Amino acid sequence: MAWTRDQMAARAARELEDGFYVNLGIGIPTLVSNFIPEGMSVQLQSENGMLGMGPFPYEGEEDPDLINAGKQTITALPTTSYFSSADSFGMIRGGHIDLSILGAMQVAENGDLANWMIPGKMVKGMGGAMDLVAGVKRVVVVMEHVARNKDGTESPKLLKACDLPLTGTHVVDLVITDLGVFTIDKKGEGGMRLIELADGVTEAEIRARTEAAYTVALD
Amino acid sequence: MAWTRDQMAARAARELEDGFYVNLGIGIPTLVSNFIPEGMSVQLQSENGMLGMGPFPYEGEEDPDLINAGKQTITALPTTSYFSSADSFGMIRGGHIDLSILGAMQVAENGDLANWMIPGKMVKGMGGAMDLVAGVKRVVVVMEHVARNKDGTESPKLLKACDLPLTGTHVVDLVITDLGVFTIDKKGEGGMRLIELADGVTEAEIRARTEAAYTVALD
Amino acid sequence: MKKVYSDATAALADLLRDDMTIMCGGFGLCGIPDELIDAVRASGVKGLTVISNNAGIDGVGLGKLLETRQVAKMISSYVGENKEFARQFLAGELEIEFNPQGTLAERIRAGGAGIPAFFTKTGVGTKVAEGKEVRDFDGEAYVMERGLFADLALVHAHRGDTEGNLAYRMTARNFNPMMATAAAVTVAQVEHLVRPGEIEPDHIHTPGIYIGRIVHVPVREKRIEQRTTRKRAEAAQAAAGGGAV
Amino acid sequence: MKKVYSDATAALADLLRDDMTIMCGGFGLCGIPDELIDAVRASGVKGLTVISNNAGIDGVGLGKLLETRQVAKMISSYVGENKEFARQFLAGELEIEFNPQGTLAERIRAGGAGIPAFFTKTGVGTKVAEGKEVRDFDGEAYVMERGLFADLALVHAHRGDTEGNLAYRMTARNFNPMMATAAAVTVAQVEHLVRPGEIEPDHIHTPGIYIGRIVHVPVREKRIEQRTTRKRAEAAQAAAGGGAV
Repeated sequence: MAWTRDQMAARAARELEDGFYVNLGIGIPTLVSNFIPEGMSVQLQSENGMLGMGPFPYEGEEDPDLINAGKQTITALPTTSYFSSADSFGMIRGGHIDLSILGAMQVAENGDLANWMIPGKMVKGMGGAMDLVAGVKRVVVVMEHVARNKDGTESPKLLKACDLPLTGTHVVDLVITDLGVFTIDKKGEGGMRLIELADGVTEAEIRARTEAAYTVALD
Repeated sequence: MAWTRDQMAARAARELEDGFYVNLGIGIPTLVSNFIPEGMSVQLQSENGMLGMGPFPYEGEEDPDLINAGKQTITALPTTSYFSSADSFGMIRGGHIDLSILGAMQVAENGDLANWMIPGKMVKGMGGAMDLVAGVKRVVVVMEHVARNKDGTESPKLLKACDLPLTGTHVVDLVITDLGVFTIDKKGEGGMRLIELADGVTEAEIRARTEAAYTVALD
Repeated sequence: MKKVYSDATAALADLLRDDMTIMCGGFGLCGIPDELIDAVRASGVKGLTVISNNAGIDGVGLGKLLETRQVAKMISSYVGENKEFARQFLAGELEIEFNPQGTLAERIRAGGAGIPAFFTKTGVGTKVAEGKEVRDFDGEAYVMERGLFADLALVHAHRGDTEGNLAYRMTARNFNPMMATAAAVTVAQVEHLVRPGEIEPDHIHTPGIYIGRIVHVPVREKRIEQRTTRKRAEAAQAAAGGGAV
Repeated sequence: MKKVYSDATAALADLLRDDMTIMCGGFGLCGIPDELIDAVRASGVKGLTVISNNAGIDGVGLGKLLETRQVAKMISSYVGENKEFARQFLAGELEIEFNPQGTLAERIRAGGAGIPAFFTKTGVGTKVAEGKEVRDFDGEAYVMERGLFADLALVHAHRGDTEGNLAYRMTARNFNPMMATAAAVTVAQVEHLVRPGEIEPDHIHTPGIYIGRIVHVPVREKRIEQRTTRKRAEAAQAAAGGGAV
């Protein structure tokens, strides 16, 4: 038993607050927009130059001039504004975005994050990930708890230290996996702390599949 | 005999070229706009955030939202665009303005310029002058050849070295005074060169009223 | 999230405190948040550091805060139009830090954009560069300037929607857009308050994310500092004869 | 000063040379100056350094210059969508310098604004900071990044007037405004060419001073990289039940 992608997204949505400006990464983070509580004002930023991102367009209504950072066609809302890439990343780097929810390959117990390159494989580039983790007020990672290798084995993704090239150091505040939720005291000495278990998951199971040291503070 | 203010402005206007973007300072430089040759496209920049500055408004048509850097009411043209102060000085600092014509208290033979403060007097501030002289491609100074003191004596303004606090170092390309015109090799070793005499002015008169060393290269 | 406040006093009530740093938009008297300034004056807070290109004129704009001695320090590029300013400065009652106008604008933009420092040619070899790092890049000398960030920014816009999206008008834009980005809280005074969607999204100059609070202040009278005009006769003459050198 | 050229080939004819550096606007295939890219391809210039957030896709946008091996180096943030790119890179035929997207955008803005270097938090402690100065400001580490300036910038806009004033549309704005400012010559491809005054001066995104040449290229077909849609039925369902966690 573990959380589904939708359950992980729903858990991530509990980090939202009324009036928040939020940047969602590709994959599970994108699903978070489906779980914004009714009546809560949350504006989504797309780092290619848009605030107030709407849902996908109806078929036949796609506009090539209106895409998100994943290059997907999207729509505007009454609250929408457009701006340049420089202004967009000024917004990100300047700490004006309240929350960034993104995926990761590895997270270390000190808050280090790796999600952009695997040595020996073709590197596609970091896009806006380094800017987001360095600039946004609060960074939430949503990812599978372990990586599944081609030979059927699994590798932990919550590590003592990342061995992949870093996207940022001391940047992650919260990690949501299919097995549970961890806080990280990224700037302090508090380390990583397990605060929630996914439905039907035991602390023993998490311990077995986690390399990082963590304390336990379940409700 | 010497040039009038209008004659100085007219001489400065000969530095204009078709397609130029130009910033004009307060005083005589402002008069240069009256001497833009017919059919020549010259767009005036106002550093408070406007390109394509038009003439003063007709009486009764002043708009408080439309002023120049001297805080005077002005008008727009079909070519006009507005932008922020940061964008305006990005334009200036980035070297996109072709020509700046401004006044000065002192100019040194190496191109140093002083025009913003007199020690012991109330300082009003440099405004945009330091940005303009550092950033604009070509800097033309229009000023009286000498300063008239309260006791009736006069002090040279073209000096070996400025003694007033500097606005910029190695920045002036051309000086137009009521007595003549000088070029300055601001980045090189060529020094200051007298290239024109005002109507009825002799080289001897200029020499007597100039402290700076200069060579003579009259046509 | 309700950003709209009934008036300037309500919008600023819990934000003001002694010795805080306030950015104030405007160039001369053009595009100044005058009603917000009035509310700062009425609050009586003092010891303020005010970052503003100019210092208003006597009895108008920031001039009002000078009259009441609420300002301890100004960071500005030009303050020439204010007699009370001159008096306080010469009496040593007021500190002033002059910045070149473009450096001031860029320092504010940098502060809002998470850039703690940048290099510029402006001011190299002058008093402005004293005590600052000067460094060569590609054979040219540049001085390092720091970003600016305030506790509070007060801005003025022509139109604003209830989401905080702003659009400025003509040269009343000036320092307002950067200042809106460079403070812990930004309060906007808008001449026209509209619903979200009424400002075309391509025409929004300041996205709502930067605006914490917004106050609708319909225009009464805007002051003009230098009323300069031409006469119709002159204009006709200029059009007929004008242009030739 | 006539800025308007009859077509892309004419506009670029005397500007192109081997080994030059070209900035190219756009994000993915959105807001790319495709006709100008075609003209670069047709010219046959090679050894190019291209500064662009992405590298197009196979056979579209900058992908066309990769096919013909005209590009020696890319400065980009993400190049994931291009097989030919991957092939050339892995074969050592193509150099790539990855920049974080925001750092790339800011480096270009800095280049255009006369700022040779600035500090940013982005990339501190990562490969991006290797070999660069890292410095503490107020207890936090920042890396120094340099401004970028090109020989030529190619940009795309929705509307442009004959003076070179440009207005972009929606997210097709992206890197175009900064790139327009950061090159010795900028050439703009516009979908609609209008007379000066037809674009409201408060709505101009790029003032004409930055645009050296302009080409009118009416829209034929714009490519979409990821066509994502929702069905009307789904939407109705979402509207009825949606929102609750």
